Amino acid sequence: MNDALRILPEIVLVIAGVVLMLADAMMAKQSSRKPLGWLAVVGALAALAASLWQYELPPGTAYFGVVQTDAFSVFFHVLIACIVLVSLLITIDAVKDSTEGLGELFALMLFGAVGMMFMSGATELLLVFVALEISSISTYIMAGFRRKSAKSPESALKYFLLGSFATAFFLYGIALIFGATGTTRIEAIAAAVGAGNTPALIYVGLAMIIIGLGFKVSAAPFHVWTPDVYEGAPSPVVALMSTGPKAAAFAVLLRIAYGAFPLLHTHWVPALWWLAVLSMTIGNLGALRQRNVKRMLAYSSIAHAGYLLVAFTALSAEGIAAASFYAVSYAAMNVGIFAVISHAGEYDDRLTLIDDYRGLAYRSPLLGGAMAFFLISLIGIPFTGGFFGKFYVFAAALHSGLVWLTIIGLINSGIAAYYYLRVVTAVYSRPAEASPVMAVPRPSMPLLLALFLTAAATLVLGIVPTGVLARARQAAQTYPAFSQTAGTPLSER
Amino acid sequence: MVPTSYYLVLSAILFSIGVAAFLVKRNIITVFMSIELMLNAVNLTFVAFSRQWHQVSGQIFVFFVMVVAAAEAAVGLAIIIAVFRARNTLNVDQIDLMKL
Amino acid sequence: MLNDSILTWITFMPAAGAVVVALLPRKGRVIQWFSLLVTLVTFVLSLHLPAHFDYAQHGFQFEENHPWISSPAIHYHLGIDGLSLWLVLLTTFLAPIGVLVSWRAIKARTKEFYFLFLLQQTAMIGVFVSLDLFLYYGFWELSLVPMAVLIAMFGRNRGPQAALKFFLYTFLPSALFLVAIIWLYAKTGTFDFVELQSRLAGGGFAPEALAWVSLAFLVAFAVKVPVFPLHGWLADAIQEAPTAMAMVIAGKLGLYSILRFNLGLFPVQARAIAPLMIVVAVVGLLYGALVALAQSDMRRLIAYSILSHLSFCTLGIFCFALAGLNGAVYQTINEGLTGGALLVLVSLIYERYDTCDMSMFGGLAGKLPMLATLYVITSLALVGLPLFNGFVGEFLVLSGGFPVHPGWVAAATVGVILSASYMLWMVQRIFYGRQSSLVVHRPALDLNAREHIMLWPMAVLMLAMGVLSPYWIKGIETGVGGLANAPAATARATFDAAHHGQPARTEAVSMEKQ
Amino acid sequence: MHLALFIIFGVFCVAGALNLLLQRHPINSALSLIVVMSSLAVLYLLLGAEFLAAAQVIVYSGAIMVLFTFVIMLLNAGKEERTHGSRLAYIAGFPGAAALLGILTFVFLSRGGDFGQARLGEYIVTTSDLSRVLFRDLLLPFEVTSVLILIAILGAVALARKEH
Amino acid sequence: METGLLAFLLINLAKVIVVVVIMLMAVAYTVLLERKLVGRIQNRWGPSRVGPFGLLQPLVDGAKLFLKEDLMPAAVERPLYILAPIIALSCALISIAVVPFGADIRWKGVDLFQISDINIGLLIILGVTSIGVYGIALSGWSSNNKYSLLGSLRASAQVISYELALGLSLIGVVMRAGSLRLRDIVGVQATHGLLSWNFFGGFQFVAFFIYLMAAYAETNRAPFDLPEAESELTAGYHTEYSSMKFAMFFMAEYANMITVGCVATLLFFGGPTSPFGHLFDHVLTGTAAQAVLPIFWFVLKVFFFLFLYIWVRGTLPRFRYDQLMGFGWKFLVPVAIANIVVTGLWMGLRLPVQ
Repeated sequence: MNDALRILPEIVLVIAGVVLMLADAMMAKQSSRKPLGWLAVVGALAALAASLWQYELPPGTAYFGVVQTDAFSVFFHVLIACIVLVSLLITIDAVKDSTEGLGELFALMLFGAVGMMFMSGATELLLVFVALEISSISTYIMAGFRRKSAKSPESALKYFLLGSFATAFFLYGIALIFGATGTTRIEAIAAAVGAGNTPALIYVGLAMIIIGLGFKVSAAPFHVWTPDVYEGAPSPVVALMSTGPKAAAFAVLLRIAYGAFPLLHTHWVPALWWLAVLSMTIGNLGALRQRNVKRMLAYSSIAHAGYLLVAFTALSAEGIAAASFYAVSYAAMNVGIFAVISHAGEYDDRLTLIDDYRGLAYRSPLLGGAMAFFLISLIGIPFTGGFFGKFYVFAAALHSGLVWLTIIGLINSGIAAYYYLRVVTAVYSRPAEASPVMAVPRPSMPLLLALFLTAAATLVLGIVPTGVLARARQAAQTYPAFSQTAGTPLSER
Repeated sequence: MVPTSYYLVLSAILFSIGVAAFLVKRNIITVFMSIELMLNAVNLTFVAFSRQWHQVSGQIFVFFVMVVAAAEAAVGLAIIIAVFRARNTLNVDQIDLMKL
Repeated sequence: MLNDSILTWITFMPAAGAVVVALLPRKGRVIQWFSLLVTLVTFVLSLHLPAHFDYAQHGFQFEENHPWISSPAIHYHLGIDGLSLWLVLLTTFLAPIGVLVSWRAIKARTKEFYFLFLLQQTAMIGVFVSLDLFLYYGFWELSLVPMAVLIAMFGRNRGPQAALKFFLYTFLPSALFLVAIIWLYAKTGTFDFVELQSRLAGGGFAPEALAWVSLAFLVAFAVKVPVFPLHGWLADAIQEAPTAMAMVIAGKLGLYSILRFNLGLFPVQARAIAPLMIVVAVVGLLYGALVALAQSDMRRLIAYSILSHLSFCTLGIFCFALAGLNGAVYQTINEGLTGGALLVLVSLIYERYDTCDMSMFGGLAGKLPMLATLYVITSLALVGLPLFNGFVGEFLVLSGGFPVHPGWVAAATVGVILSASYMLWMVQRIFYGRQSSLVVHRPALDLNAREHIMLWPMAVLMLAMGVLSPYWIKGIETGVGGLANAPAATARATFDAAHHGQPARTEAVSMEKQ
Repeated sequence: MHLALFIIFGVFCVAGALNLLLQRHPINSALSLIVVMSSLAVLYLLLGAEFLAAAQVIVYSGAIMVLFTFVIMLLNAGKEERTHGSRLAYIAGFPGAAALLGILTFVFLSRGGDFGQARLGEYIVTTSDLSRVLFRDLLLPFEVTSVLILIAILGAVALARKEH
Repeated sequence: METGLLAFLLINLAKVIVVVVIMLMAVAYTVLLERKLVGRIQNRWGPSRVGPFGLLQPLVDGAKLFLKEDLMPAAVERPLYILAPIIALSCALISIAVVPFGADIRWKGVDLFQISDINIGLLIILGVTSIGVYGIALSGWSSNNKYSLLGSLRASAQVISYELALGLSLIGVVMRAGSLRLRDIVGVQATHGLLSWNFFGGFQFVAFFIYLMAAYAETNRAPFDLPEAESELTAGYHTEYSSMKFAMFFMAEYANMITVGCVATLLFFGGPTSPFGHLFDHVLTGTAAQAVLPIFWFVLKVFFFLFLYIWVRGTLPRFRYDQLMGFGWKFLVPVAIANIVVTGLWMGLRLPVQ
């Protein structure tokens, strides 16, 4: 029973998903599926409550050491539950009563969250793999859900093919590490590596794992799928998949890198350093020349993955805490902005070019204001979560002596300001006479709720981040090798 | 008696061929099949290492890979069918509504 | 009691007002009246500061210091000294005028306008009062956003482009500025200004690193001032921005920050780079004046004149003489006041004639005598006519700088002459001579009550600052005194302080007696 | 005997894989892949993984690849066209794959001694051995897999359904 | 050592040949049996002219098929077209290799009544059966004929769908035996004869019926013979086949029937064991009797299943395609899962507490 408590949020989500599917099957064919969305929201809320409750549990493992509940995993559980909750609200707002397969869509979101949560808690690579696949496959499917557009299946296809390709690499990496150490448990691997057993096999395996996860977090140069997928997938889904699976994949990367291979940091840190630099630079430069808001945000998400990787490279407890915190703040603002885009585009993404957003603030002050606010947070203007996250990440990096990485990163964030601001100014400039009239539908209750939640979160993270920070720092304590000597980077010891 | 490394090299060859096929082939279905080939190559590695360490978990990994591959196949082929319905082509280069 | 929280009240009163504005209905002039009320209340509250300021005391007053985030150790630390005292006052003083000048000019989207306007107020006041680097950086960056959005939203023709330009110019260096702040934190473990000051004075830091850090600070501030080669955004922004924003866009934030941080935290490095800055200032002074001469658009002319006058302030700062520093701060206030008044006047002309092109005007004085009168007064104040505030500032800067860098200061005087010529030429072209067809055919009324209400206080203040300068100077001096006499980095600086610090002060006082 | 079987089926594998790469008709590629998979099943038997060998045949050859051929037939996929993208792919693909192969082969062969030898029948994993680990130590991943399958079913249904 | 290996190979080869010949003969006579029985069901005689009671009919049929012209339609995909029937027939024949059709009697260390005794025998049968789909699928596709293609699409969809139910239905049996080895599975049914058969004593009758229905679908036999529904698709996937190639498909179908019968016998009806258990062991003690009697029982049981096959074909009408799929997925699979659960519970309750 105690074991089951350690996976309580996941269980709750599975139950909610199954109930939802049953309810879907029992409902009349023509009736509106939106109530199912609210059912899913209730499920997500319950999962959130369960996740928060897990803070009460003493840290420990369950099911023969396959899954672990500690401050780190619970932190991500809470984050993922929140992301799913808000994404569900956005979806309820965006879809019409006639949209097909809604029941499935809601169920997939819940089930996908199960995978993401397991990813953050797994200590056995097998479970990591299965959970990764759950989250990936559900997102592949959701990407293809906008069936009326030819772009949506196309984006699902690209996501699917490249994602599976990456999975194969990830898996090969696991196989090689299994070959080198004879185990797939994270602590056991660490112990085997600690015993001085580091054949070349481990390096190759680790490289492949990084490649595989690099794809999942869309770090350059493994980012090619991101823009197409974001452009084609339905916006509410993008809100989820640009944050949830990414956060989970980062959690996995953290756990593997810091949990299994802390002793090999001299090898993986340079790799992550380059990934971070490439992601930030390619992401920002790529975003500069986009005309489509969703593609632009896709490139921006690549850049943000880069910022997150900077925190990894810091190799300190502060770095872990910063990465965790950044994941939260990125989730808040990115989900928020996709809420706006999804509503303005009415699920079908009628208008996604930046020019289409000209004068949004005139047509709907609320949406325009919200969009500008989230963009400002993405730029990293103070008193928003985006700023504090970035600040914290770079503070951690600089603390570990990564001066150049910090400079590159902050210059990048300066470049990024340009393309975000282009949208802000578009939103606030008078619409051209000839521009297509963008009749923005009145925001519905779920959307208002979603906007409120994300905006409040962004603001709170920027002004009083103390609570989340404390949790993030607590999460970082999970990796004792790095937290005991918080501050002094491993490389200097 | 065969050195385990032979099996490993064989799996590496298969994996590399899979990678090459993934990049070179133009038909979506074949591209997908090359992913399956890669997964199979990984499976061979797992089995070989499982024998070397006398660890059953390696084989169980393979078992899971199979399940996952089956799930992926179901979803992937459904996606391929959806794409084909929308675009009436299976050529990777013609699936280009969105510019990379 | 009030002393313990007055700065918070002043800083966040506009922000609270902004929140209320967001909730007010878009009906009638409710929002305008409310904003006016908020800005007036803020101004009245800010009058508390000079009234209770201890002019004898160096260091910070009205301090508030509460821990905000434990790790990284960020404090909510506010406080003002003589340097920031009048700048806060200036900001709160200009705010109601900003509301009034926008009264008619902003017709649509008033809610957005006043929301952002009030937010901008908070950000600016916050910059002047925060003593924690993190908090400071927060307000500093925050001040960009409402400004940029307002320019984009209410810009005349190319608003979005101007906003983008403005934002990027100021934001990009801020990124490096942030690196520098974080670096300082990583090395010292504090963001607190006072603590940092003592730590940095204590030494033990790599000189090259400090040089880079101070440079990052300086560049970020210099762009905001703007200092000569970094001024690319200025003309466009002033031309496009709504008047209320154009009034506050340049000058005081950057100059204050240079004084506070570059001189306060990195005196050695600031002195090292001073020669370069002086050259840049003089070049900017002359360049601005010359380009202003060639402008046909009133706003652009004013923009370049602002560049020219602000370079004067930079010059004053980097001479490191007390009189020069006093003058620089004084001139900064003048610039805010006089430049602002001029922009208001231009906007009134624009409201009446829908153009700022000087070639369209002529003989306006006959038609709008009151406006012409105020325009002339303001112009004279700007060119530095004795009795007006501009004179005091310019004189202080020149007298403070001359002993140190006679050649460059002499060159700067040329700028003063040029400034007089383009200003007066502008007045002549617009108000005198034959009435142009536009002026003849377009009916226009002279100033109305609202316009009188907003212009006369400014005019009176110009005069008051011209004749009663010691009242202001005594405050400023407590703030900048430490900067000029800062621990000598070079024999040269010591020499300057010893020989010119005291005389400069007497000079200044004696000058007022004239 | 072991070596002979290994060589025979190893060659089958590689030949099948190469055939997959070279054939231009998807159905031929699919059949070559079936050959690879079935040969792999034999190799699993050689390595003592009986259950996996059977599962390989049932799941891969018998289910997954049937699905593939089914879809190929359903969509009536024709011969592959050589299009503009493929040249770039050739330039990037083959060297990349070759480099990967080179690295891996080097690692495997240079440390070949560490891995020991595989003898026929020396280490046979029975189904009950497998299940003992699967249903105890790895029970949770096994259970979680059901979610995966549920998702796959949901997704396949949702995606392949005809638009009304 | 060398001679031992050689002898081993020779004996095994001999076993294989004998089994294949018997199998093919059985196939031929199953065809005859079917024609006769269906004839009787339809109130006619069936073949009766060639030989006594038409007993030589299969030989004649075979000769006819051999002698016919082997047509090769122009538009077919040649290699696959040829490969398809080979796959079909070989898969049908391979599965018999793991079937123990007699008692476990060894001579020179070789199991006489089973070609190969593998730990995972049951899985091998399932695996080989699943490969058999390719025969059908490829034949339809390579024929380049829409009826063929439709037939093969139907067939493959049907086969993969029902394979699931089929596999699930066997799990209960496997759980009872705790092994996938067919001899072990038979072994647990040997003790009390009829009473310990899985069908009766093991309470696996639900599983048996699921298996039976799924197996009928797997072999594309009535009432699940949609892939070759002559009224809709001429002859389905083998429309374009003639002569020997057609014969191979034909033989594959009947071989599969026999395999199904064998598996049903082994898994649910005690295989080659006597229905009376060891009751009469003391009566017939000779080695020959002990060797032959199990075979007798086995053949008898298999014959019963063949009879059932034909009986069903003669009696039941064909399903509609959607009914077929619905039946498989919505009825058989859930019931099979329920069966597993119930069996598990039952076994769990009976398990001694440790």
